[in-house]
Amino acid sequence: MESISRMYGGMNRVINYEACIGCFTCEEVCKFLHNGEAYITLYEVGGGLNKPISCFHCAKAPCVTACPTGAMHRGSDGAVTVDISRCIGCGACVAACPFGIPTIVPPGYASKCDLCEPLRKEGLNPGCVAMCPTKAIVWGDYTTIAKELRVRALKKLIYTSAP
Amino acid sequence: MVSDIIETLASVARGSRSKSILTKVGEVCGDKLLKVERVSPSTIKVLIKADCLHEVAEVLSAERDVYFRTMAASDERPAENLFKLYYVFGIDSEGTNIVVEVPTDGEREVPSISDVVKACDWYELEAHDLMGVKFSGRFLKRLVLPDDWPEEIHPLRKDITTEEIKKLYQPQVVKRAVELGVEEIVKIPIGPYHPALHEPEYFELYVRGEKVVDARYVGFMVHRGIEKLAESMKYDQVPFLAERICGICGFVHSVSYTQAVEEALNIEVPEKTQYIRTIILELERIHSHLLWIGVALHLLGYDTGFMHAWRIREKVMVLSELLTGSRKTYGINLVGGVRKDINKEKIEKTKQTLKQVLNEYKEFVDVATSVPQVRRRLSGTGVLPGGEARAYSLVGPTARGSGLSRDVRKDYTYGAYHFVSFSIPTYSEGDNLARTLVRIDEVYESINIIEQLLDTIPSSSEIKVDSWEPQPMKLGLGNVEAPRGEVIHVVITGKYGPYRWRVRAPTYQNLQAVPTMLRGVDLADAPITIASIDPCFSCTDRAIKINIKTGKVEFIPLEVLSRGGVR
Amino acid sequence: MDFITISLISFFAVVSAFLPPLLDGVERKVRAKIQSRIGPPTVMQTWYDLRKLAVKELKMPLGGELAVLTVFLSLITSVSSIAYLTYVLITSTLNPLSIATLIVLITASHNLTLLSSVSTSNPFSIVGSYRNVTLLLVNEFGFMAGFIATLYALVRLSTNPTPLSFLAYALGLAALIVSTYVGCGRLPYDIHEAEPELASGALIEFSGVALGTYLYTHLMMRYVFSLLVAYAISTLIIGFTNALVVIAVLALLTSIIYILYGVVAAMLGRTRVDLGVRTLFTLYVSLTLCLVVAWLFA
Amino acid sequence: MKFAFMCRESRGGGRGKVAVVGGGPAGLAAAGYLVCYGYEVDVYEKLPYAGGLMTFAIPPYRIPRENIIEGVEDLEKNFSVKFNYRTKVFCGDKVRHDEGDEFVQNVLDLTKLVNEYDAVLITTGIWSSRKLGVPGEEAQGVLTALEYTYGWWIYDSGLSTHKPPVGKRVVVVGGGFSAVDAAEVSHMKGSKEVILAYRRTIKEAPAGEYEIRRLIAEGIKWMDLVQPTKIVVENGRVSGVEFVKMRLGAPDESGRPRPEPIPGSEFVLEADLVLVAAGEIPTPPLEGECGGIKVDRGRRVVVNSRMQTNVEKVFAAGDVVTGPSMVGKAIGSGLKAATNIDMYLRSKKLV
Amino acid sequence: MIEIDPVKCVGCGACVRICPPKALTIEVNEKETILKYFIGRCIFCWMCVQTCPQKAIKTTNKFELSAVDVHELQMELVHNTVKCRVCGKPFITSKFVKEVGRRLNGGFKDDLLYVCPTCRRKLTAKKIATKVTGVE
Amino acid sequence: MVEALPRNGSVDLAKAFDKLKRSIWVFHLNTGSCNGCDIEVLDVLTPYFDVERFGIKLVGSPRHADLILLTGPITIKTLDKVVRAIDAMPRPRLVLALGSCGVGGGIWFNTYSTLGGYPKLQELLKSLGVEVDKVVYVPGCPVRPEAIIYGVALLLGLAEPKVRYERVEAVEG
Repeated sequence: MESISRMYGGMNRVINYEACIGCFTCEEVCKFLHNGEAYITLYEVGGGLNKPISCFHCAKAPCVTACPTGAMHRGSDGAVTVDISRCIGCGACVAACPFGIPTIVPPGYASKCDLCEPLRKEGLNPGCVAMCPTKAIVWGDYTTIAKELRVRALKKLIYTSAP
Repeated sequence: MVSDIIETLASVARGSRSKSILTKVGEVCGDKLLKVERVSPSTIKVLIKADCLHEVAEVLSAERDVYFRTMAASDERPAENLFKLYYVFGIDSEGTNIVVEVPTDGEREVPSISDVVKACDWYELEAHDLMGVKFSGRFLKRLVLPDDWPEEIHPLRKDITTEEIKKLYQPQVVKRAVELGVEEIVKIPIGPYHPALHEPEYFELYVRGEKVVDARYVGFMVHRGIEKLAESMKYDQVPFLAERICGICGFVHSVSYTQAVEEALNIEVPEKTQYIRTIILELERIHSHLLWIGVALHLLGYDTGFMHAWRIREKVMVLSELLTGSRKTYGINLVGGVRKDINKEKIEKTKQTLKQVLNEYKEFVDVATSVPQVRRRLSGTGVLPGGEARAYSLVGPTARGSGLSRDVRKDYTYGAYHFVSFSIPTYSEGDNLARTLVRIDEVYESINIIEQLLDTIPSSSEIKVDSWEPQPMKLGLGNVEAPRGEVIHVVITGKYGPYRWRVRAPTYQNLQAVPTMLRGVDLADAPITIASIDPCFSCTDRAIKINIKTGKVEFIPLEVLSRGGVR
Repeated sequence: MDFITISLISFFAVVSAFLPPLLDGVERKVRAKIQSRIGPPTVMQTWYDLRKLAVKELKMPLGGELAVLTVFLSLITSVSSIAYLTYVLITSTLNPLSIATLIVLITASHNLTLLSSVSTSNPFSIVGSYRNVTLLLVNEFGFMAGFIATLYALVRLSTNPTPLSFLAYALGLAALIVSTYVGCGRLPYDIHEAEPELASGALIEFSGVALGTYLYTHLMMRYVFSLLVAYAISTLIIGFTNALVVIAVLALLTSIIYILYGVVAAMLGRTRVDLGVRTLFTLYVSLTLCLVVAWLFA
Repeated sequence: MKFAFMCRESRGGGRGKVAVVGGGPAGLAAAGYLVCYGYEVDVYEKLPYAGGLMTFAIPPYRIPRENIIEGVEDLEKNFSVKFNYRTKVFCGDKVRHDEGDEFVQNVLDLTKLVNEYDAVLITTGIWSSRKLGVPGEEAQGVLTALEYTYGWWIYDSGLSTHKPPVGKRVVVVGGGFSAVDAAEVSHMKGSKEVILAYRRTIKEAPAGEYEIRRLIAEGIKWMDLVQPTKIVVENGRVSGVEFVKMRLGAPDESGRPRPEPIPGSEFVLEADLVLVAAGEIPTPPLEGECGGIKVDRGRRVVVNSRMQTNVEKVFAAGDVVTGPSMVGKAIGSGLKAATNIDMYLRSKKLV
Repeated sequence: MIEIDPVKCVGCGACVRICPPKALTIEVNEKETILKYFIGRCIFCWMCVQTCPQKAIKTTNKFELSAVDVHELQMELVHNTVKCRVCGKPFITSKFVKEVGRRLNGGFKDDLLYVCPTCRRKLTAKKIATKVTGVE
Repeated sequence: MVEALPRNGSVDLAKAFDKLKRSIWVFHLNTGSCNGCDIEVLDVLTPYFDVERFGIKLVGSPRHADLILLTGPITIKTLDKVVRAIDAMPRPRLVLALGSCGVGGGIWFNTYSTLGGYPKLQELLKSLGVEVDKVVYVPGCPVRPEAIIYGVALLLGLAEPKVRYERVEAVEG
């Protein structure tokens, strides 16, 4: 399991878009936790439907590959984070990310979701995960997520097929 | 309750001195003392209510080995809804800093402590000017900002940006200079410019006959808004800004800043970095002292001495360029390390040059000190007794010339100074000659220190830490013994750069004692007396204007005085 | 007074007009050597400076017409003092009247420059001038005493050379040298003007032609003072023989003394006005006392 | 939902007592933050459960109730937040009746809370539906959307025995989330025909095109560009709604085209149940300017940048400040208010 | 002064962001991205040299930098601007796109590199929505 | 009272400028600099660089000066003194803006208490009717003594400028 977790590495957080109701809770909580910078933001995908987009902490993260200084790196816990002391603000991660996640913030550093590192250090869940009213955002290692998603799929099956 | 607090105080203390002092603080404060913590091995933070600040100041200033080091006002309204005042007291005998943290909401007045701690006078005025903190029990006036600055703008507050300030205040001085200033032109056609000290500087001297009766400092001409600027910068950009606080001793500021950040963020710096920093610091001391000796001789009219002092200094400048790539404002310092290594070849070259410098310097000092006018005009003038020096918490050669054996290199050791043995030249006369001799002796010591360091410098090539993590709202202190005295920087860290950065240059401390030195001095010796503290006005953000009062007020620049008195 | 004498006098006067800036150039070179520098490109540097000042704009202080006028007046007096001095020396018409005239001319030229600085009402120049006045009050006394005593001793020596009168001559010469040195406004007694780098005290308000004239006058005065000393020394050594020789020797000796003064100045620091006055006063009084004693015994 | 997401366990109070009036998303988020920073928090809720509109108006298939209950229980058990249910807080004697007041057993005076606690946070939300303002609105069978969905929830959970009506032909007036939810609930509860009537087109509907299309797919009818002019009443019971057809005009201040009635195009739609979802109005626990707390013309509580009202000790957050909005926005403003309460209380102690 | 190699420089702007006195500035307009270097404000700290990920900046020993007109002290390096394929906003230089593509070894579909970050997010959101809800 | 009499007409600026080539007196004006450039200015006077070789002399009054060495970013507190000092100079008036601060405001170009470099001061001077005959900008932080000497040479037309405005197209690779 450990190896699979390593392989899938970054997939530490999964957003269940079916459960998401687009209520902006994650965005607001993130904004609150990061001094007004929201790392998970909702975008209108059409028809007045808003869905959150945030870093996927990809297994083979292009931003890590493109970063010339190693500032963008994968931590031991699987989250892709920025090392401020190394970041030069070149914007390679911005250009490389297929999802357009990192941004350059003043005074010139890359900034992106760190899965609420200070909270995680204390053994807590990231803010968006903890506060999501529909539990649409799941966080954990690969096995937990897989199990959780399976349980949900089953529940849904029962719920919808029941009379 | 009170006993509990005292117990906590004792548990965070570093040694017996800090223990007994903190106990006394606990006793006077009682439940007005809110929190005590050790923020770093050498720094203890004490949070007290403003009501008890005056009592604490009394207790601390009564101790023989406690000196007032600096005070920083910080606008922490975004996080705490409060302004914070950090009074830094240092226990010299133990090397411990006691940071007295006083919160205030900007409305209520904080008791002024400038009556018990004389040195705090300017700090309070500056906090009033730039931060809008109010103080009770003292007269408040403008110190840093121009007279026509709008009352309600406090530039260092977080809720106002540079752009907004620029929109609200445009200097109208130009109009004044040309239209209204015509009369003034009669008085000061050349302005406040003093070519020998090379900074705009103002003192107001009140003179009866030949003797200076009183002196007042009017200045802060060089206020460039450094601290506000730094708040919008990255951690690694600020060292360059810090170096440009002063073009003579800039490196001390960048080292002090980096040390403060390293202390706040708990960064272990490689040993070689410490060595390199220390070597450059001492090199800077040599060039600065030579510069000062030259300028002092120039003020005394002995131009030949000035030329020769600078001739010797030029060798040091070339050496600096060899080691750092720059003649001054070396730019090799970053948070967590330095950018340029010192290799074997450079070590050899440095040693050679230093030997030459030493020989020439000896010869030069012998000749220069034998010039009759130099001796005659230095001894017995500008006397500052040790007691006054203590009251003003003077630093550096100025303090050492008055018999206080204070030196940050020994008392609050940093860098690689604990690897070398050196002595601290101290003279007890307190006159201009004593201060001169302290500096002359220090050059020998510095050369000695560099030679010792070069002999033991580690051969590793690790000069910078790999990476470090910024944490917001940590307090760090960094101190360095600059050529002019102790420099102390207070840094409160932010996410990407310093949240608040308070620079305290040595001149800031020493200049407050200059009026005392000037009292009773012959007018002609006023310039050399002012220069004897080695004032660095750009460090202090300030300048001097001379105003001689002979019945009516006149304005006269320093250099006129250097030629003699007014009848 | 034949044609040759007149032409000699005028020739010497003209040389004297051109020599001071050149000597200043040499002095600057020598001083630079002492300070291990190269100094000005040529000894003509002071000339170039003056020439430049002549074409620059004259920024006039308000009510400064008087100042400019006095500057030019002092130039005239200093030129005439040189001319008259040359005339006196060559024709050997030294008598109380001519000495008095000389002293009046020299002092006038000195004080006119001071007057000009005072008239600008700039506090810097006023302070500078007052300082100089303070110094002059003492120095003028020493100068007169020294000058007269030396001349008198020279006359005595030529008729009746005794060790005592030689001593009197030496004492007088010492007073003359010190007083002329101080009169030249050199370190440590340049307290009214100090180095050009500093605020330039008495001359602070001058610009362009006025400044040039002032500086030129100043150099002339230095030359006059050196000339006096040169005369006092040369007369003892070579006596009065040929006017041409006198002129040549005087010019040479004056130049040497001028440069020597400059070298001495480069070695010293600046005194304070009270210290300076006290020193000079003590020196002059003791010299005069010695002189009086010497005369009494002679 | 873990409202106390900032900490693992309670820090045991001691820093002060805060009253939160209203246990909706804003209030709960604020309570969660405050307990993490060592405050004792009492929540006053007029309903028998916490969660506010999140629990009582948003249907459970959107936000599962157990998620909210879990969070509330976490607050109650692990962080010892005291929930005072069925308690309405109001300022003054003349208590205003809002929707959802059925369960109120005791009424507390706001000024008393202000005196008792170190700080008070008002997060009473929007418990009053806006009326259409057409004749016949008081007739039986005309309900507000909020009333209807809320009614079903309390019936389903056994809190009330009163079953909301199931209509044969239901007309829902409005295009927002309340309207959509009311229509869907009534459809699910067995209404034969549900018509959603909106005065603009589907593109302008605040609930979003996607949601409406989803309802249409489920069998709900959509009718746009119509505005009710009259409720047709028969024997005190509703029998239909008279609509007028609209057309889109020039854009108004919100940027959406302004609908204009086409004169003479009136028609009547038969209905036995009319659900009105014309928006909600904030319901602060006070009337007029009681206690010095300022309220603007739309009954929104006036706050400064620190979420502080005119009264130093009283803060406000959520929909009562902003007007109807999203759950997330309410949570965000609740958190902001909570930090400011924390800052306020801390700084008061230090100075 | 510094010299910027027009071959190596990709116009990423890292030097601009580290430059303490903001002597290096970058101006992005519809057509071109101009990297401006104003010697008159340069403090010769060489942070740009140290920072440049392309090693495109070199130091020189020139000190005779005086000029009669302050505008003579301005150096400009002109890059092509890439406009977002979706919204048409200029956002990056063409060389930088190529460089990032090279670093990624063609890690994902190339044309996505020519889309601005905001549009990339929107595209992602749309893709997800399509998968989940079937709405186009 | 000092009044600049309308005498500019009587001064042949070109001729005077020509004379300056052999003798140029400078006045050092610190407008809030960090001392770095100022110390280098002193450095050029001392034995190692010794600009007296070129007939350059430092004077203590702007009235005597031909050239102002302006260092520093011009703080708002020094502004009126700076204007007065420049106004006090006789024509031809030359300015050497030294260092990053003097040329472009340096690291302080945009703080609340500085004007930000000589170009901005020049605009002010123009609006006040104070004319400056020639300006040379000497960058450097601090400005090297060699650069100061070169700057003076450029000012007097003894040397050619070595930097020019450049606009280079990036090479696509």
